Amino acid sequence: MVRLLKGVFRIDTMMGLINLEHEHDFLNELTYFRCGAAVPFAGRFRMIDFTLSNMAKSNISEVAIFTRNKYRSLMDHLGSGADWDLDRRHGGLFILPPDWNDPTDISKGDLSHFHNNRDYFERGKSDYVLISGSQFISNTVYQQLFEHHLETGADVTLLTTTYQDLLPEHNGCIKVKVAEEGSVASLTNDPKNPHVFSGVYVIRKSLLLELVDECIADYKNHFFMDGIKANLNRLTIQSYHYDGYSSIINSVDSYYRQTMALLETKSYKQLFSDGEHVLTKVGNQAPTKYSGESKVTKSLVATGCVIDGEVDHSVLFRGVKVSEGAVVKNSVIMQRCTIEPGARLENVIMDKDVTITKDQVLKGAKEQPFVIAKRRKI
Amino acid sequence: MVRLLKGVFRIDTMMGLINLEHEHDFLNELTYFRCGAAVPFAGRFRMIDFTLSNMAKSNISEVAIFTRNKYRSLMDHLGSGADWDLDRRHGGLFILPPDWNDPTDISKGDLSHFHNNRDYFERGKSDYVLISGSQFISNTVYQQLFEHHLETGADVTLLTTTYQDLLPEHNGCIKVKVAEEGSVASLTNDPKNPHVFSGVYVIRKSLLLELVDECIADYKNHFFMDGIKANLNRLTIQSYHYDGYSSIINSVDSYYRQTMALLETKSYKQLFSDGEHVLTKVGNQAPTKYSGESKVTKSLVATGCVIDGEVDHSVLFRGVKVSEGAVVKNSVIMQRCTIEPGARLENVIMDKDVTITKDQVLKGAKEQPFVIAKRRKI
Amino acid sequence: MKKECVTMLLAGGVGTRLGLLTKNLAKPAVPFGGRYRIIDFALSNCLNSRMHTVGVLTQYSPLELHKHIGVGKPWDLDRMEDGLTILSPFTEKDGGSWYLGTADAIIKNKNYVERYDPEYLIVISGDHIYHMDYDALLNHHKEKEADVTISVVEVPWKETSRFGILNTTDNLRIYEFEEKPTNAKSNLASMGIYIFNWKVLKGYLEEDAKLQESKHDFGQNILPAMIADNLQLYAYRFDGYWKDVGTIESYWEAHMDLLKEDLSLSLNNNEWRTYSHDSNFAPQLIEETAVLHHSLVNNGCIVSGKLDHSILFENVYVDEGSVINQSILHPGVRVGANVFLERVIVQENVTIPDGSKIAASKNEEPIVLSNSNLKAVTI
Amino acid sequence: MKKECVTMLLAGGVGTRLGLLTKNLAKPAVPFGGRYRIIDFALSNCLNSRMHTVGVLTQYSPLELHKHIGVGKPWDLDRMEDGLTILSPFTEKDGGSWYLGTADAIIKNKNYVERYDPEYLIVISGDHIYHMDYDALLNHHKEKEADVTISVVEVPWKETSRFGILNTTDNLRIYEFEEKPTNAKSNLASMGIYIFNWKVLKGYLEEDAKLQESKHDFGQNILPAMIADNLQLYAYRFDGYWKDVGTIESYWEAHMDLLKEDLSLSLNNNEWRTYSHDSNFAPQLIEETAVLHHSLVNNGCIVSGKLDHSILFENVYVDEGSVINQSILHPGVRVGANVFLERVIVQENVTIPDGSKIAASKNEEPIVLSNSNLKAVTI
Repeated sequence: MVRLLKGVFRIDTMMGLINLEHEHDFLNELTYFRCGAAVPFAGRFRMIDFTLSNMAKSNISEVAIFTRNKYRSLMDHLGSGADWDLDRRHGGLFILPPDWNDPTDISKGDLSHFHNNRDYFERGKSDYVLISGSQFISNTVYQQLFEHHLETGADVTLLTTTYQDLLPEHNGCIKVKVAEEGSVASLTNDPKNPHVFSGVYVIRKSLLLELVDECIADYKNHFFMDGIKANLNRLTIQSYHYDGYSSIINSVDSYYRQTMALLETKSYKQLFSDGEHVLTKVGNQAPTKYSGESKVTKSLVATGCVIDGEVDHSVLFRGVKVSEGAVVKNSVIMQRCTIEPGARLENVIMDKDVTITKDQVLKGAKEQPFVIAKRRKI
Repeated sequence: MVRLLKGVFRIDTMMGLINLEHEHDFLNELTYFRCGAAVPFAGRFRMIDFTLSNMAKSNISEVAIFTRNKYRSLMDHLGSGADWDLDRRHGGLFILPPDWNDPTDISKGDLSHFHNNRDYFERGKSDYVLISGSQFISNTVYQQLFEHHLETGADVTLLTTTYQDLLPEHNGCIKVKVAEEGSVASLTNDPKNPHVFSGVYVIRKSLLLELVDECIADYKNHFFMDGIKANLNRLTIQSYHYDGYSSIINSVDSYYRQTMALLETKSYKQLFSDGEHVLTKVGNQAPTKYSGESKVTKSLVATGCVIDGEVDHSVLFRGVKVSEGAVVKNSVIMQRCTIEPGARLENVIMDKDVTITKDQVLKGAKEQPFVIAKRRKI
Repeated sequence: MKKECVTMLLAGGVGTRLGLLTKNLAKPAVPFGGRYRIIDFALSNCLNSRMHTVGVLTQYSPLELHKHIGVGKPWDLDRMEDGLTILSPFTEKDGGSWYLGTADAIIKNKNYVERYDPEYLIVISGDHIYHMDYDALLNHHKEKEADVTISVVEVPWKETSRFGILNTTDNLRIYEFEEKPTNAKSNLASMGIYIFNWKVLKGYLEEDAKLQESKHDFGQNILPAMIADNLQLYAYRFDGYWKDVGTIESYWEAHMDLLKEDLSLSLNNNEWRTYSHDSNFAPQLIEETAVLHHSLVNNGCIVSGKLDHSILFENVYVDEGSVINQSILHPGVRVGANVFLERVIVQENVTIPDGSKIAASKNEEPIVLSNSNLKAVTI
Repeated sequence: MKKECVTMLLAGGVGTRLGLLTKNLAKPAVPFGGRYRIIDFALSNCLNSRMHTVGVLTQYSPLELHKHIGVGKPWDLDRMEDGLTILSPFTEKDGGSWYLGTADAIIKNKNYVERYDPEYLIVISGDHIYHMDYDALLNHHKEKEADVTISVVEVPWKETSRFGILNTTDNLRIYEFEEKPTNAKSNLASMGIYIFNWKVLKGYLEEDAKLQESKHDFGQNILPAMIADNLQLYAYRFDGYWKDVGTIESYWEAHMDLLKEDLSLSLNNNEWRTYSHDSNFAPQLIEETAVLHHSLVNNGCIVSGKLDHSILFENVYVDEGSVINQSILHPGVRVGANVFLERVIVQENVTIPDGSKIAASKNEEPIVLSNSNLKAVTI
């Protein structure tokens, strides 16, 4: 039993699984060479940091990641997991790229990850699995979700949230209709339902493996759709409502919008409440240096920047240089970009190591920011 | 300049590269699910440990590994590189699986690794690259090879050794004919030449990248054959002779022979000279326990074993259990195998987690040991 | 950052009664069991009990000990928010002083403890051999709503005079503590493992610190004062294997215990593993002429002789014709040919020449062999 | 395992002249430069100079310092064979004593040094701000075939009376050492960075340890004795930026230096990076109303006010209408609205209420602000 004396839940009986299989490479030029989970976000993080930090801060001590393509930069970012306190003798971080060689394998989609990593799941000591993608951005811990799951005795518990203002990015999400006491009545794509499934859910490991086997035997290719949603009547599925700050990012549009949203002090303080909650790869940048000529307003600025020019309503990642007379507006500028004197950028998303030469002018639209691939000199 | 005051060579200007691209999966059942470099060897190591330890002990602080298939167990084994003191802020260990997405890529063979990791090589600060495979087993440091390379001013320097008794495994190797002062006159497959190229060589990084470009432009697929051997006349190629203990393992036959060779005290002391030279993944096994009934002779035994039976001329990896009345002869028994009471094994190579049931008898031939895949119960 | 429970591991003892074994080495750093050091047992208990906030109090000859512990990696105690912290003596604005007793060592590190604002403080010692779940102990403490819980073990009645004996009521409430009583009323001996409610303990420690004549020791000062004040002290019965290896005889005995088939403490217990640093020596080479019975042997050993009831740490050679009985050979020992050892503890890197005979008889204390006494003890 | 060179980093100083800054903190652990601690400069120099065997000598209030250093991971000093070792005071069989002086601290750790059997010993200090290649210093030492090499820096002639001054011949051989001379013959000041031939040094240290009246200090005892014996002592000129941040004034000055455009020491120098622990705060949020000039700002800050010539460590908030001039705000400081600060050093987690005015005039020492003196210094 996981319930011990006096309401102490042993969250170390639950492992984390970040399943990237069915996430699209949504960010055009920025996802040519990296998966969405590895896209830089919010000035110093990568998309996956939020989910991974939530798991780490929940005292989940073992996390596995399913990934199929473009995972090199993800691996570079995550390293041994030490920066998330996940380089452990017991548990730790397991990145599971598709390196398998079973000629009899008939599994498809994310089911092939489960199938080919069956040993891994069977060997582990966890009784429960918390499954998540990387596109739900939030700052939380999963203790209460887990307790809710145990208390209701459900087969599966989904983390849901409500967006009063429905945005285009919510169209791609599964909407939840809840019956009495949190029990899930239906899972649809109803564009008007504001109750959104976050992609985070808890399931007993033995049930997970059972459903995986059924799906594979039936030539299915999507564990959640085919194993859970399709069995809505057979399984008892609970929802747990999360009401903290969150956003969903699955397109250039939502990436840009949700980035800019963080310039609002209230959103910033909500997403980054609790000080050092969101963990990321350790850097070694000096504090950002503002010269006598700098003019910076309403912006998010990482360390290692040197700012001599003007920056407004923008996000600067680590080590960006904005030279004298340069102007950056409504833009996202990634690591180690250099904006030379007199250049002007507006509504631009710029991947890392780009140099914008003297007096260059680039301007995208708010509805369609101009995305520039890495290591260019323009 | 790398030569400093008073003959101090700065080996930190050289990086290591372990190129597994052209190594065969030579060990039948044992390489169905892992590459040759990850095959367990000598009771507690993996093949790659020898090369990697030589690099680490030479104070080479950055090592990259080219791997294409079946690298999962290699990744598990190497982890962050901490066990080889290679988890560094500067340099460290880089495992480079084939995760690349360049539609214009025309490179083949190991050249596609070089091509797709060009950024990586260009970013690094090393001036020289020491390239090796994983099949040359030795205990050495590369300082003198590097000094020789610098002193002779050669373009490429090959590490060679001489086997007075030529064995089948040497047939697959390149043989070296040396002219005056170590200069390489020819590289052939002459079956009678005892001077064998170890697969280890040093080259200037800028020249390496130049030759890579030439090879790719010419639709070649093997860097050493097409970039170096084919340019024997154009390049100045030196040899550096290594005369310590070594062996080459590229077949079941040579694996078994070279394992058994280590039961000779002299070979054992030579390969494992210098105490803790050969580094490997940290384990946590208790010392091996010999009961009142045990009878062990001429064998190599790792920790964590519990021995109640008889073991002769055999190698036991970590955590093997030999029960009362069981007999193990001329065999290699990998991690966590259990030999139940009364079972008899002779000339067997057994992968990990195998259970041999009570009174079972298995016998291979010395010339053809019986290889058993992992996790069986027989 | 608040933590429910902080563990303080006392590792500063001089270990005088271990003689040569602790000449330049803190007692918790003494090699044990073929690959461990004594402190590994307490640290592994912390890992296995999920006690993640551990202060290790050191003072005596700590160089090897600190090197061994590092940031606690083998015990998963290298953690971002808490993990392992070494607490050596230090000076402050008004000077400093050494740790004067077990209680003094804790109160001098009040700042460390209060950083975590804990409810409970567990005090354990770095020189006992045992497997114990401190979490179960903590649960017992909570269930009893105790101020203090002391872990106890039953000892044979005839040995009670060697221990601190706790007299309890039927429900294990402690009403008396007797240090080495001649006529014991109970055979429950204190294991030196305590759980305190931190707030309660802090008050007593601060009072005790003011007392000039106090030894600042838990057993002698703090616990008696608490019993006198009628606090809720409870005993927790531990029924596994437990050994204080404070003398050469008990150090040797504990090793012989490890060789028993039916010992409740097993180094091969996968549910309760004992962690330590791993060496990088090759597997042991057992030669044609070797005979090994009832023995533990570690990596890097080359054995051509005969072992019986003996323990070889890493990198020990035993040449042909030698007979090693009931002996413990520390790392790097070289035993020549035709040597006879019985009841001998050989220290690190000692080389024993061919033909040497060194033996302690059954009634004697086992011999600790170092380069300094090698000639003197050879028969 | 033999190493050519062992580095001993002196980090035990009390830093009395830093007042409140070192009240509960060793001087090397004092925050510096917006994200560092003072000791990071010496440790980063070790990394960048490839000095891999480093003993860090600590004694005074080391809890934060030890936590910061750990096993040296940020400086790549977590190494198997050598790396970083913290050397705190300890006891031995015959008791123990505190480190009495710089020389005493070294000889008490003779066992540590001799484990590596080094040719050379580098002694550096944990409380200076500079970028220096110790390897170049070592090469100079070898070229001169010196017994001792002392790194020196030219200071303005009018300030010579504040330094230890070395008088040298034209080829930099040292023939005299004057502590704070009134009429200096040279303006070459010792930086407190020494290379010794270990064997030579060991002899002097052992002799010095016997002298009751010695201060056991390099500058006062060891070096004068060596000069008197006519050993080969050479000076090595260092011409980069170097600052001893031993007083509040100099600590503040060093920060203002960091804001200069043309300073030879740059925190953004990719060829000579300064390493430290990284925090996990979000990027700084610069609000609509913010004005930032000549300032350094770290992660987690929210700035709505006006900064000029100021340095914000991580997680500092400056509310609207506030003006911060020539000030240094340590981690977690909260500045309310309409506050005015000039020449103030605000310590960790201090909250400054709306409308406060705190300023030191140009001739005064900058004010160090803590919760204890907040009310007293508000104008």
